[in-house]
Parts: sequence; structure tokens; C-alpha cells
Amino acid sequence: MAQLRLDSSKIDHCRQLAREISKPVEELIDTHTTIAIERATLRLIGVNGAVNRGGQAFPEVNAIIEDLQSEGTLSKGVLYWFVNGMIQKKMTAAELGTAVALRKINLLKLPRSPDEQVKKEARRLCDEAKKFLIRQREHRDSLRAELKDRFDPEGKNGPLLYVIVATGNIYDDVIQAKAAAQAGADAIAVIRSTAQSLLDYVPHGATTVGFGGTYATQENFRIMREALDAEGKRLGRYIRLTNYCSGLCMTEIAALGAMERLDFLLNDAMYGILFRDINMKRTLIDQHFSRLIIALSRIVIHTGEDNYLTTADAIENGHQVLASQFINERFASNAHLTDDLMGLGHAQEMNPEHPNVFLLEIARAQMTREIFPRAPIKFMPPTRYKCGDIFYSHLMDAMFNLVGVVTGQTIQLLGMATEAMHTPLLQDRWMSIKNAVYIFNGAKDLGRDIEYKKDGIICSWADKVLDDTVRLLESIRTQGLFRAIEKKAFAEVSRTETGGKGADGVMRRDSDYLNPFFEIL
Amino acid sequence: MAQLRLDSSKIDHCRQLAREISKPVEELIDTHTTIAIERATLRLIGVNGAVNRGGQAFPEVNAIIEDLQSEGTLSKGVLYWFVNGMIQKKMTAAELGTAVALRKINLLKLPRSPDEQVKKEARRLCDEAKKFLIRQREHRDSLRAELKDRFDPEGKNGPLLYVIVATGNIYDDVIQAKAAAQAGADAIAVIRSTAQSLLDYVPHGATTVGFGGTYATQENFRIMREALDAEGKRLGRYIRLTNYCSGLCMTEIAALGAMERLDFLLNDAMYGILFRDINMKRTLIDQHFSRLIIALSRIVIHTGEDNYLTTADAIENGHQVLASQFINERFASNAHLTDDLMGLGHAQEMNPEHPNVFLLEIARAQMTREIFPRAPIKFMPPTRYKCGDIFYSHLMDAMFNLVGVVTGQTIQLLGMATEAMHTPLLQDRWMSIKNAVYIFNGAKDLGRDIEYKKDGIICSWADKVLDDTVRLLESIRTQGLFRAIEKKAFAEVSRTETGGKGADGVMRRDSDYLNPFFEIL
Amino acid sequence: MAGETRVNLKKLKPYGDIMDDGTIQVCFTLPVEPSPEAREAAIMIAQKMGLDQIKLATMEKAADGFALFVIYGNVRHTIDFTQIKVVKIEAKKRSREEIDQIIAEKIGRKLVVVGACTGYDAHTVGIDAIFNMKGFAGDYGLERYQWLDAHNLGAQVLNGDLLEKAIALKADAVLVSKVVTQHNIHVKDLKDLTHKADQMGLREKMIWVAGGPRVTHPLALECGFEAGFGVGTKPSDVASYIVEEFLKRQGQGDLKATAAARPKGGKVPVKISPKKSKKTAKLPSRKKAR
Amino acid sequence: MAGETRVNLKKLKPYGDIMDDGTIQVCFTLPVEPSPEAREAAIMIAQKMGLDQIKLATMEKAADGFALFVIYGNVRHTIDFTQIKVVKIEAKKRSREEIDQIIAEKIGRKLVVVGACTGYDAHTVGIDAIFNMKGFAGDYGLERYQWLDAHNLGAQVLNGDLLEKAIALKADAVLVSKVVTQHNIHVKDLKDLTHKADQMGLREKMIWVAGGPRVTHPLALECGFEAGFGVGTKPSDVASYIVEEFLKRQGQGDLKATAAARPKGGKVPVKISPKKSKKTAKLPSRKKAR
Ligand code: B12
Ligand code: B12
Ligand SMILES: Cc1ncc(COP(=O)(O)O)c(C=O)c1O
Ligand SMILES: Cc1ncc(COP(=O)(O)O)c(C=O)c1O
Repeated sequence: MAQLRLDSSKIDHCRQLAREISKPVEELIDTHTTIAIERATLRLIGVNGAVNRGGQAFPEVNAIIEDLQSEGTLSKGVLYWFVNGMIQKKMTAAELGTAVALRKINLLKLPRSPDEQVKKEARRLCDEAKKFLIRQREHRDSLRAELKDRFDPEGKNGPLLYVIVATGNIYDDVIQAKAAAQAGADAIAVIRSTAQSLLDYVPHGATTVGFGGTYATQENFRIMREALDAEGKRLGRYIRLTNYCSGLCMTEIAALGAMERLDFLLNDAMYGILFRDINMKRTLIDQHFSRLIIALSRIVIHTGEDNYLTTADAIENGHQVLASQFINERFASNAHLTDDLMGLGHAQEMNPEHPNVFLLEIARAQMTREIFPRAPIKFMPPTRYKCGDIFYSHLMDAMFNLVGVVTGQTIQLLGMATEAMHTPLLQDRWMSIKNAVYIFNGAKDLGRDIEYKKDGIICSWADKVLDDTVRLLESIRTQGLFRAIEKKAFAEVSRTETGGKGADGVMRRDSDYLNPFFEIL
Repeated sequence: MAQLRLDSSKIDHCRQLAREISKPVEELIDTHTTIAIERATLRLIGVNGAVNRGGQAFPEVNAIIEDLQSEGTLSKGVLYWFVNGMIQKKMTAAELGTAVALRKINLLKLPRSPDEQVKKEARRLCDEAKKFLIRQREHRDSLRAELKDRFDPEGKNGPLLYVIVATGNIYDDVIQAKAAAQAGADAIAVIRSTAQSLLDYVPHGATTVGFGGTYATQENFRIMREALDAEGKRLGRYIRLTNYCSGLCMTEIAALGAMERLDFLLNDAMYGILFRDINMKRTLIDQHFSRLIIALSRIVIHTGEDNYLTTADAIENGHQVLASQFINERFASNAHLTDDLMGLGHAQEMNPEHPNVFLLEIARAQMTREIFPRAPIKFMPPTRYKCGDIFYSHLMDAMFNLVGVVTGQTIQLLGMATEAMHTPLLQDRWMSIKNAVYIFNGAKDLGRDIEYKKDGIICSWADKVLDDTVRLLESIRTQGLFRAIEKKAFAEVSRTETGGKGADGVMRRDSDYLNPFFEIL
Repeated sequence: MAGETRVNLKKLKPYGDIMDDGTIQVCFTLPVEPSPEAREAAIMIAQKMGLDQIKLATMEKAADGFALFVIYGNVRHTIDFTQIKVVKIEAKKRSREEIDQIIAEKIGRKLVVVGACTGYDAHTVGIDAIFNMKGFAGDYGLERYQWLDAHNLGAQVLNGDLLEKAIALKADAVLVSKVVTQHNIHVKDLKDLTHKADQMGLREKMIWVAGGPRVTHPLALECGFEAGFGVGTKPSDVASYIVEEFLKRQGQGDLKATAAARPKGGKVPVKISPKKSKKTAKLPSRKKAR
Repeated sequence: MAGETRVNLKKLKPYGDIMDDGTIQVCFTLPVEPSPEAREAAIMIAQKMGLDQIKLATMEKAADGFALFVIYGNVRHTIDFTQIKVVKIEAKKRSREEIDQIIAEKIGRKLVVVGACTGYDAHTVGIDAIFNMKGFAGDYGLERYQWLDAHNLGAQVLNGDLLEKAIALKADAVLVSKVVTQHNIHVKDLKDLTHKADQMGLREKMIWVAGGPRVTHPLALECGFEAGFGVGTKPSDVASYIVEEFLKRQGQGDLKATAAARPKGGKVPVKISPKKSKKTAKLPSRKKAR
């Protein structure tokens, strides 16, 4: 791989700054819980049913947690009450979950077993849950081995072909996903319905109506995973499945994704804050728990820095992406994710008419590769400047594919010629895959066959962005992350510490807060 | 520009071999004439009318030359008879041309003026003709200067955007040409009708019906040049005009192109032999005379080596192109063309699915640039592997554009997404120009910002092709050009010395052969 | 010129490379495996679309059971271009300075504009392009206008909340952005807004403007709005419209004679007497709706 | 599976991302300047083509007086796929070895095939792909068949010359390549050949095969040929057809029951008695045509 000769001391400095930036947040995380963490906890130990609420399936975990929260008793942790209930009622988690959700049992009104017994039982249940997740992980790993999966986090085998399906109907998604796999896709992301991230519950069951995407539900995960397992076997290639682990339910999606053997999850420490106006604290606390689960299941996360370049100019703000990647890396490490699970996100979003734009894009992509050499970098396609001229859009994707393969990106989300129009048609995806296959093959070793001239445009641009990043991280360290976000450190978006959705789901933990997952994950 | 570190002694050796290869042909050229040379000579001194033959306009020069040839008297040169006629009849060339063509005057039956007088008058007429061509050249140069023409033969300002029009109707061609210029095209080629190269006369007047192209006629040249002059002034850019100077009338097209201020002419020493099955001797003799005119008018020629890669595999036969370029260069020098007029042709025609195909294409294009540093290299687009999937074809053109700009080609003939379908629609050309503008701008300085790794795939491929070229040229030198062509030295096509069309138009010159153009051009 | 061809606007047809050849390119997928029969089916569909001289450029296997086609053909259909009448926003395009001046002189108080991207649509870039100081394509946003009091509520704003805010702020114009269009969610949300506004008696009191990449003026009219702006709109386009429409409703329609016909018939908007104080100036007929 | 959608072959429609949505993409140019009216004209053309839910992706200025459109829409038209019958070349695909063996055993002399790219068409690559030793896509060319006497006359061969050559060589099959198709020159040239062949009484004596990127079997039939081969043809496809057709004409149709129906009705071709000597073997009824 060609080298940019970046100053490694600056890179080290950035990592140090990120560590300092994360410190105050870590304290917050350690002392708080959220309704979403508690729901996810229940899901992990087996409460995954739904009850009928106004004709709609409503998750039992929501019913249970809402009741506990309205009584102000959740700060002890749901397991404090629920495990006691299991002991008292001699019920499985699933049985008790249904009974409590239907309000047939009131957890707060039950006799109380000795704290030690509850703790021990809670720990046992969590250990069981962990074992299950490990079994699921091993199952997934054996499927990969069976199919001689060639995925390399460092991108040495060329970028992985990643496409989205987004019909709104899980069964139509399956048709499209299979078709994409046949055409050569390595990974399928089922895009979520608009605004699912703002729902404070995970919808239940198979769904057939969505806007701009398909609801993320456990059953939808299962249906798609099953379809891809079958298709992968037929094709002799392991096909990865992706979903979105952001928003008010990121913890639960992490749990469900882990159970249903997902491979990739979009998961970012700050995306919800910036792009969904979710409360900062809520997001930062939730992201940590979600990542604990993800780390155990060895799912590759994809961070969302690419989004910054849709609201902030990509030429001017490359450093925002890099600064955020350092922060995401730090938070991920804190949750035990290893480098090879950190799919740091970035994107090719510069104005396509800017002179020498490919040189600048190469510089940005190449430095991402060099600064995070072991990370399965996730490279997102042009979207903002995509236009109704599908022929031109198709070319923008070709140049994106070229930059991806030349700079050795690991995961390439393929652009669509119709990006400015609609979620992809089957034919859009087909021609996009053909585009990537063509470019990746034709320029296979180009990155290894060239060198970037010292002090050339490419190297100088990389230096400049790194310098800007140092400055930005320094200012964030000085102000603190919350204040920096308020001052538009990222994406030209401003959010306040107390604003945003889901703030009321955050609670300071009681001293007797019970949740063994924090110990064993 | 990145450097391939080619062995310059091998390059020198190739040039030496080309010199040796051309030697026997030069003797042939010096001792022969053809009906086409004689027709062009008449055209240059002003015989450009047509007579009616079977309802069709038939050029006077053909009528005159045919009659002289059938009497076996052409080996003295047409001027030997015609200038005598002018003296005897006290007619202008145009007047006498018409009279002779209508067989109102028989040149052979006229009294004969003293040889010296005929010679002197012939010389005067030729000098006049030359002056006219120089005036036309100066007119063209002043138009270019007026519009601050930025064309640089070495390609330093980025590739020139060259597109074709081919409706068959010169008036429709004008519409398309103007539209192309507005979209950004720098040069317009009016493709000729299928098989015009096999006509042993140049059609007369404006034409509106052609197959796969529009007839090259003096009037069509004039109409298009006038339209482009006007459009260029409106746009503030000089727009170049191209036509085809190959086939049985290459000498006459050169003359007409020179008179009508064309900028570029497709003109190759061997194309007619290989691709139109025109007799070898005829072609080689004609090409020399055509190039004498072209050199005077400082028209840039485009050689046709790109065609080889449509019949011979481009990966295996890159050396055929290079060997032929050395030969074309030699013949061009012999006709006084300077390096900056030699638009040596090559093409990106490798199988797009070949691994690392872009690296091989970069190697080929870059070595062409480096071996002929001062030549306005003409780079032709993928055609052979173009397919009905227009979206994929469009990408092939994008990669072609990328290779063109990275390797600093001078003249880029833009590929069309619909290449496998039809001659270009207005919209095909528009999106093709948009393609080139996008890539050329985005990768403007990429070639200057990178280096090719020593002993990398690119450099090794260039070395290999150069070695193969030396071997091929050596074998051609040994066998002689005629025999080598018979043995498929180029394009996997075999032609024999005596075969092919137009052989009967070749004559050994008499000792008193008269044609002052050979002295003054 | 001899041989030259001219467009016949009464029988307008697509142009390939010769006038009136009618050439068009089509691409679609059929849910059947590629086969000679699939090819025939594709050609038959092209025929039904009114194509002649159909050239099937390619049939590709897009997936098991899916054949993709690229087709060229010549349409028979012609359009009488001379008869086309398009409903357009007729406001004269003015600069920020001109607009500020007109408001200062003719209205004498700041106009209040409230904007949002509604429903669950989270795309802010479009509405921000219209509102934010820095604007769009070199054209400053509404927040920069001295005589506009511009409130950008951002995205994910529910219709009810927007209306409440509009009332509270005493909006003169409500600007709505819709970007997500799957299953026509934009149309539903837009209609819902004007329906609610009707019920709350707000329709005639404010100027309703919609925008977004798939929004057209006719679509906006259909949804009960007064104007619709699409791809590439600049802030000054919207400001020009708002000020002209406002004056027209005040009966000061003299700004431009050919102002757009109001969709909801000619109901004359209330008159206001321009006041000097910007703070207190308002449409007199406006009352708190709740 | 619940919610799953299946194709209805009786009402086949294009597929975008949901069964029967009918989505197609269209691109064309109108010879008018981009304008709201031009946009409307484009939409009207799409409507006339039978599109619903028309989405105009873009209107671009392709040149002065030319507007280019990309449109998505949903076609109303459906096709009854179950009723589609396509005339196909029915010959069984055989390998070179099999074909050589059949000729050796059942005919006992070399079959003479003569090929050319006719008229002023200079594209040799296609006909060469069929004839040349090295063949096409890994399939050896006709010149490599032991039991074929293959003559490739190259390109730019006039019809008259081809027929003369075919007679002189006593061709069993004539193979014609056409690549240039502008103004339907290929159709004209092909029809002219079979017409001339008719006049010379050659039609029934030889097997007439056409090929080229825009040649289809039905088109070849229309031009008086017996078979047409398009994009991607391999030499063995043609050889398989020739040998089967030859045997059928000899009455040895037993090779395959479902052989293609001859276009020119059932006129029975002359019988030949297979002879051992390859040199002299010929169709007995064949005489010099001039
Ligand atoms: C940027 C972007 C995002 C960003 C948004 C960031 C942000 N804060 O805005 C992110 C990444 C977060 C995002 C997310 C999603 N997006 Co989005 N996104 C885009 C993208 C790439 C560009 C949109 C954009 O910013 N355009 C630039 C602005 C300036 O243009 P504009 O919006 O058209 O605005 C102009 C005019 O329309 C007009 N205008 C707009 N509004 C208004 C209002 C008024 C009053 C006026 C007068 C004028 C006006 O003026 C503006 C300036 O000229 C488009 C694709 C594309 N290239 O168009 C997809 C796109 C819009 N997104 C899409 C989808 C589906 C989504 C998701 C739902 C995907 C998912 N399931 O996760 C999510 C969720 C969003 C949600 N809940 O709504 C689809 C919509 C498909 C459809 N037609 O329904 C698109 C088309 C992509 C695609 N092909 O799938 N997206
Ligand atoms: C190579 C090529 C050339 C070469 C030809 C070299 C040569 N000796 O053959 C050169 C550069 C000389 C050339 C010149 C011209 N060309 Co050209 N050329 C092409 C090109 C790029 C590829 C054709 C090719 O070789 N295909 C590969 C072969 C293997 O495929 P094929 O021909 O389809 O053959 C297969 C089948 O069709 C079938 N088949 C073909 N023939 C037969 C016969 C039989 C009996 C059977 C059974 C099967 C069979 O089997 C083959 C193997 O599968 C095409 C564009 C394209 N990508 O298709 C343009 C193209 C064919 N050319 C075109 C034109 C217009 C010309 C010119 C007229 C341009 C000009 N005015 O100068 C000239 C003149 C040619 C002339 N007088 O005829 C146009 C034709 C437009 C049209 N539809 O009418 C095309 C489509 C390009 C374009 N878009 O403008 N061309
Ligand atoms: C990290 C992350 N999460 C989620 C999403 C998707 O949006 P949402 O789930 O909020 O609808 C994105 C968008 O691209 C993202 O980058
Ligand atoms: C040198 C040269 N002359 C002429 C032509 C055009 O063909 P022709 O003029 O023989 O029809 C070409 C084809 O590309 C060419 O390369």
C-alpha cells in the first residue's frame, strides 16, 4: 500500500486527546442506566415476547420497564425485581415476562428473596445468556469457516461488496438480498424504516410495511439470516447481514442482533445525538452497553462519521470525521471491542466538480487506512452530490470504487446510480455491483503499484487534515464533549446536554443496582 | 508525469529498425505514381468540379485521369499533359478541367509546347497552389490565435475532448456537432460513410445519405468548417474538425482537407492495406503524397494502430501497435511531418475483465506518452468489449478517461456508452462528454502526483512490451515490410504484395514524369 | 439550408440523431429467467409502450429468475407542445436587498416565516439551505434577511407541533420540507398539515409553502399549499414569492400584474395597515387559535 | 411464506423492487430548450407510453434547444407470458467431434461452407470468429472441423461475388455476416442476396445462414434465410445447425424429431446418395447456375 508518510507523533497525540475526552463520559456511563439498557437486559435473559396494545404487538420488555419506571423503581435495575419474581413465582424469564407485561403479576408487590439469592440467580441467568450468545457466535463462525470466508479486516483481499435493501417489506427484501448475493454482494444491510430510531421500543414480528426501509425486528433478522444462510451455501460464499444499532433502542438491537447472528451493526457513539436529536447522555450511556454485547458477539460495528459529510462540506470538514473516529475508537475500546471489530466509517462526499477531487478523496481514504491499519474501515459512497442524471451518478460510484480499492478500504458500501431518486431497485443494485466488480478487479493491485509523491497534492492534503484534527480534538478536550457538540464540533449540528429525545429514560443507578452483565460482558 | 524508466537504448534501436524498414519502400515511392496522386495534383491546381455521369456527379479529375490512364500516358504525370493543354488552350485549370472531363478537349491530341515552358508553367501553378494552402493554414492559425486556442501537442493542458458525429446527413451532423461543442467537445470528427475508402473517387457536393457515417466531400467539409467556426466564436473556443484521409482517395482528401482548413486527418501508412484490403504499393505510395500536403498545411495526422486491437487481442499484441507507430513515425518524417503533427494512435481495448487490466492499460498509455514525448498522441476508447449494457459501457469509458488523463494523452476520442448499438445519439455524446469532463477535472494532476513502483506490474509490463516490439521490428526488417504484412505482423491480418484493391492505379514514373509538387512540398 | 431539419412543435417527438426519429432508451427488469421468450416479452412491452424499430441492446441475467433489458426504440407518440400550459409560480425573482426594501417600505414590519421538515422525515439539509445564514449556492438564507423573522424548527417536527409553533410565533408563512417520498408519505404528510390548518382556521391567515426534491408546484397545489419548490431552489426564490404573495393578499397586488392565480379561488386576504413598530405589527385578523 | 409475492406469468410486468410495480427507466431528448413546459412535454410522452406515477429524475440541457430527461415510472402494460411462442433454431447443440463424426458417418463427404461479410460491410471479426481455426470463446472455428470444407471470403464481398464463389465451390451452406445496420442496410443486403439466389435457382440447393450482432433468427427468416445467429454465437452452434438441417433435407430428419420448420414451406430438398470419395461428393441435382 502506498504511504503518506504521516507524522505518527500527531496520530499518537490524537489518541491521547480522545482518551482524555472520553474520561468524563466514562464516569457518567458507570453511574447511570437507561430504560433501554434495562429492556435489553431482560431480552438477553429471554423476555422477547409481545403483548397486544391497541391492536398492535407491543414488546413485553417495554410494558415491564414502563411500569417499573413509572413507580420510580428502575434505578435498582430491572433484574433486582425481575429475578426476584422468577424465584418467587418459579417461572422462566419468558413466562414471567408475559405475566408481568399483561399485569397479571406486579413485580413490586411480590415477597422478596434474600438479596444474595437474587444476585446469584441473576448472575446465573446472565451467564446463561452469555453462553447462548457465545454459541450463536460460534455457530456463525463455523458457517463462515465452512464457506471458507475470505473476509480480512485489514482489507488485504480487496473491499467487501456491501449493498442495502430497503423495500419496506421483509419478504421483498429477501428477494432483493438473494439477487444481490447472486450478483456478487458479500454483505446485505436491511435499511430501517424512517424514524425507527425514534421509537422507544423494537417492533415485533415479521413486517411488510415501512418507509424508506424495513423495520428492524427480531423476526425480520431471523428471516433474513435464514435466507442468506441458504443462499450463501448455494453460492459457496458466506453472506454477511447488517442492521442498524442506533437510536433509542440501540441496546436491544445489539441484543437481538447478537442472538440472530448478525455480522455487522451500524453503531456509533454520537450518531443518535447529531442525526436523530436523541439526548446526549442517553446515547452515550446506551452505546456503551450495546457495545459490550457487540464485543462479546464479535460483531463488526460501523460508525457513522460518513453522515457528517452530508450536512457539512466534505472538503472543508474532513478533520471532523477523523476526530470523531478517534473518539469512536476510544469508546469502542472502552467496551472491549478489538481493533478488528471497529468498522470506522467515512465517505466520499466531496463536490465532484472540485478540481483534483479524486486526489483529495484518495488522501482522505488513504490516511484513514493508515491511521487505523487493523480496523475494517467502512467506506460510504457519494450521496449528497448524487443527482437525477443516473449516468453521471453511476460514474461517481465508479470513482468511489476506484478510490476504495486503491486505498485498501475494507468494507465498501456500494453507491447507487439512483441515489437521488429512490431506495434501490433490483436493477440499480445489479449494475452497482457490476460497477464494483469491474473496478475492483481492474485496479486490484494499483494501490500497491504506485507511490504518492512526497509533498504532492495528496500527501499535503493528508497532512493538513491531520493538523486540523489535532486542533479540533484539542478544542473538544478543552470544552468537554458536551459543550463541543453544542458548539457544532461535528456535522454543523448543535445539540444541548439536556435537549433531545429520550432524556427521561436515563437514571442514576442506586447503590444496590443489579446487573451482572456489566461484570461479565 | 510519472516515469516508467524505459531503456532508452531500446527505443533508439526501434527507431533505427524503422528507418531500415522504410528504406525499400522509399525507393518504391520515389519511382512510382498513382491515379490518386495525379488526381490530387489536378485538384491542387484547381480542378474541383464534377460532371454528370449516369445522373450522378462524377469528379472531373476522375474523368480526366481515367482517360489518360486508359491511353497508358499517365506515367508522365498528368501535369505533363494538362499544363500543356492550359498553355495551348489558354484556359484556367478549372476551365480546361471541365472541357476535358466532358471530352470536349482531348489532351493527347493537342499540339505540344516546349517541355521547358510546360515545366515552368507547371511549377508556377504548383507554387500558386502552395501559396493558397499556406494562406488557408494562416487563416486557420489566426482563428486559433483569436480564440486563444489552448491545444498543446504534448498534452500538458489535459486531453482534448474529441467526439464523432455520424448521422449520414451533413446537416444533421452540423446540429450534432454544435451540440457537442456546447457540451464541451474540442474536436469533431465527421465519420465517413461505410466503404467510402473503397471508392476511387471523392463524391461531390453536400450529401444527406450515408451509412454509418457521412460522405467526405469538399462541400461537406466546407459546411462543417463554417458551422464550427461560427459556433467556436460564440463559445470562445476554437473547435477542431477531423476527417478521414485513408483509402483509395487519401491524396485527394488531403488536398481537400488542406483547402477547407481541416485540423486533423486520420491518416495512416498501412491502415488501408490492413483494414480495407487496398493494395500495399498503392497505399504506401499514396500515403507519402498525402502527407506531403498535410505537412505543408500543418494538419495533425491520426494514425490507425488502435484498429489493430479490434482484430488482435490487446493484451497479447500491444507490441504490434508500438512497432507500427515507429514505422508510421518514420514515414511521417520522410514526408516532412514534424513530431508535433504526429498523432500516433493507440487504444484501450483490453478485456475489461482481465485482472489488473487498468495497470496494463496505464503501462501501455504511459509508455506511448514517454516514447513519443512531443507527439499529440491520439487515444482511442474501448470498442471491442463494449456491450449492450450501456451502464457498464459508460464505466469502461470512465476508466479510459482516467487512464487518458493520468498518462497525459493529448487527444482523447471519447467512448460512447452505446458503442455496441448505433452511431451516437445526441444524448449519448452529451453524457460521454460529461464523463470526460468529470474525470479529467477530478484527476487533473493525478499523473503528476504519483510514481510507478520500480519493478511493479506497470513498469514490468511496459518493459515487456518494449522488448516484444524490438523483436517484432527486427523480424520485419529481416523479412521486409511486404512479406511481414503477409505473415500477419499486424492486426492478425494477412495481405499480399499483389493483392488488394487499387493495384491497377499504380504506375512506374517515366523518366520525364512531371510533378513539381514533389519538389516544393 | 437544403436538407436541414426543423422541429415541428405541434408534433414534438424525442430526438435521437435525426429530427423526429423518436428515439428513446428504456431499461427494466422482468421477473423471469433470461430466455428467448423473456426477450420477446420485453419487446412486447416496448411495443405496448408505442415503440417501433425496437432494438434490444441487451438481456442480462440480473439474478435467478430476473432478466434485465436495455432497449432502444422509436416512440410513435407526439405532443402538441404549443398547447402546453404549466401552472407556475409567477413571482418576480428579486434579490435579498430588494426584498428587504420592499418589506420595509410596503409592510413596515418583519414578516414571520416558520419552517420545518415534518413528520418523521429527518432531512434537514434542504430546509437548512433555505433558512441558514450561509444559504445555498451562493444565495444567503432567510435568516440573513433583515426584514424576515425566520424560524427554522429543524426536522422530525410533527404537523401538530409545527402548527402550534406557527400560531405562537404569529407566522405569516409556513415553509415545509419533505424529502422521503416512499409510499407517497410526503403527499400524506403535506395533505394532513393543510387539513389540520383548515380545521384550525389557519389556512387563509398564513402562506403555505412546500419544498423538497420531489415537490413540484402542481403537487404542492394538490396538497393544499400555495406554492411548491423543487430541486435547486434558492432562498431568494422563496422570499421573492412570499413577499409578493403577502402583498397580493393585502391588496397590494400592484407589485406584479401577472401574479400567480391562487389555488383556492379568489378569497381576498385581510388588509393590514402597515405600522412602523416591527414588534407589534401583525395581520389584524389573526387571533390565537387555541 | 406469509407476505411473499410470486410472479403472475399471465400478467407479467416489469419489476422494480416489488412484484408487479411495473417500474421502468426511460431516457430521451426533446428538441426544445429545458423549461417547465419541456418537463411537462416529457411527462406527457411518458404518459402516452402508458406510465403511471411518473418521476422525472432529471431534466438537463443537452445543448441549445435540446432537453434531456431521465424518467422513472410504472408501466400499466402486462404481457401474457404463457402465450409467448418464439420461433427458435431447434438444432441440438453438438460438439465439434460429434459433428465431424455425424458427417463422416451419415454424409460421407465434407460439407462445403462458404462465408463472407457482404456489401460494403468491412467487419470481419464476427465471421472470422465463426470460421477461423482459433474460433471464439474457447470454441474452435469451422476451419478446424475435419469434415467441413470451410471457405471464409472475408469482408466487403459483394452479393454477386459471393454467389459466384458459392457455385464455384459447390457450397452446401452459405454463411453471411452483417454488422453495420444503419438505415437497415443489413436487411436490404440480406434480402438482395436471397432474391438473387432465388433468381439463380440456388435457394433450395444451399442452406442460407445469416449472423451478426443485430441479427435474430426471426429477422433472418424474414430476409429469406433459414437461420439467424446473434451476439455470442459459437462456431459449434452454427455447425450443429448446418449438419442437422442438411440431414433433414436429405430425409435423414431422424437426427432430431423437432427440427425447425422450414420457412419456405415443406419443399423437399433433393436426396443425395452418400459417397465415400469426399472430392467428388455433391448434391446430385446441383448444376452450374451460369
Ligand atoms: C443527506 C441525506 C441523508 C442524511 C440527512 C442528514 C440531514 N440532517 O439532513 C442522513 C444520512 C441522516 C439520511 C438518512 C436517511 N435517508 Co437520506 N438522503 C440524503 C441525501 C443523500 C441528500 C439529501 C440532501 O441533503 N440534499 C441536498 C439538499 C440541499 O437538497 P434538497 O433536500 O432537495 O433541498 C433543496 C430543494 O429540494 C429545496 N427544498 C427542500 N426543502 C425545502 C423546503 C422549502 C420550504 C423550500 C422552499 C424548498 C425546499 O431547496 C433545497 C435547496 O435547493 C439523499 C439522496 C440525494 N442525493 O438526494 C438521501 C435520501 C433523501 N434519503 C433517503 C432515505 C430513505 C433516508 C433514510 C430513511 C434511510 C434509512 N432508512 O436509514 C434515512 C432516515 C432519514 C429520515 N428519518 O428521514 C432516500 C429517500 C427515498 C425516497 N424518495 O423516499 C434518499 C433519496 C436516498 C435514497 N435513494 O435512498 N439521509
Ligand atoms: C471492431 C469494429 C470495427 C473495426 C473492424 C475490424 C474488422 N476487420 O472487423 C473497424 C475499426 C475497422 C471498424 C470500422 C467501422 N465501423 Co465498426 N465496429 C467495431 C466494433 C467495435 C466491434 C465489432 C466486433 O468485432 N465485434 C466482435 C465480434 C466477435 O462480434 P460480432 O460481430 O457480433 O460477431 C458475433 C455474432 O454477431 C455472430 N456473427 C457475426 N457474424 C456472423 C455470421 C454468421 C454466419 C454467424 C452464424 C454468426 C455471426 O457470431 C460472432 C461471434 O459470436 C463495433 C462496436 C461493438 N462493440 O459491437 C463497431 C461497429 C459495428 N462499427 C460501426 C461502424 C459504423 C463502423 C464504420 C462504418 C465507421 C466509419 N464510418 O468509419 C467503420 C467502417 C466499417 C465498414 N466499412 O463496414 C458501428 C455500426 C453501427 C450500426 N449499427 O450500423 C458499430 C456498432 C460502432 C458504433 N456504435 O458506431 N469497426
Ligand atoms: C451509525 C448509524 N446508525 C443508524 C443509521 C440509520 O439511521 P436510523 O437508524 O437512525 O434511521 C445511520 C445512517 O446512515 C448510521 O450511520
Ligand atoms: C487511419 C484511419 N483511416 C480511416 C478510418 C476509417 O475508416 P474508412 O475511412 O476506411 O471507412 C480509420 C478507422 O478508424 C482509421 O483509423
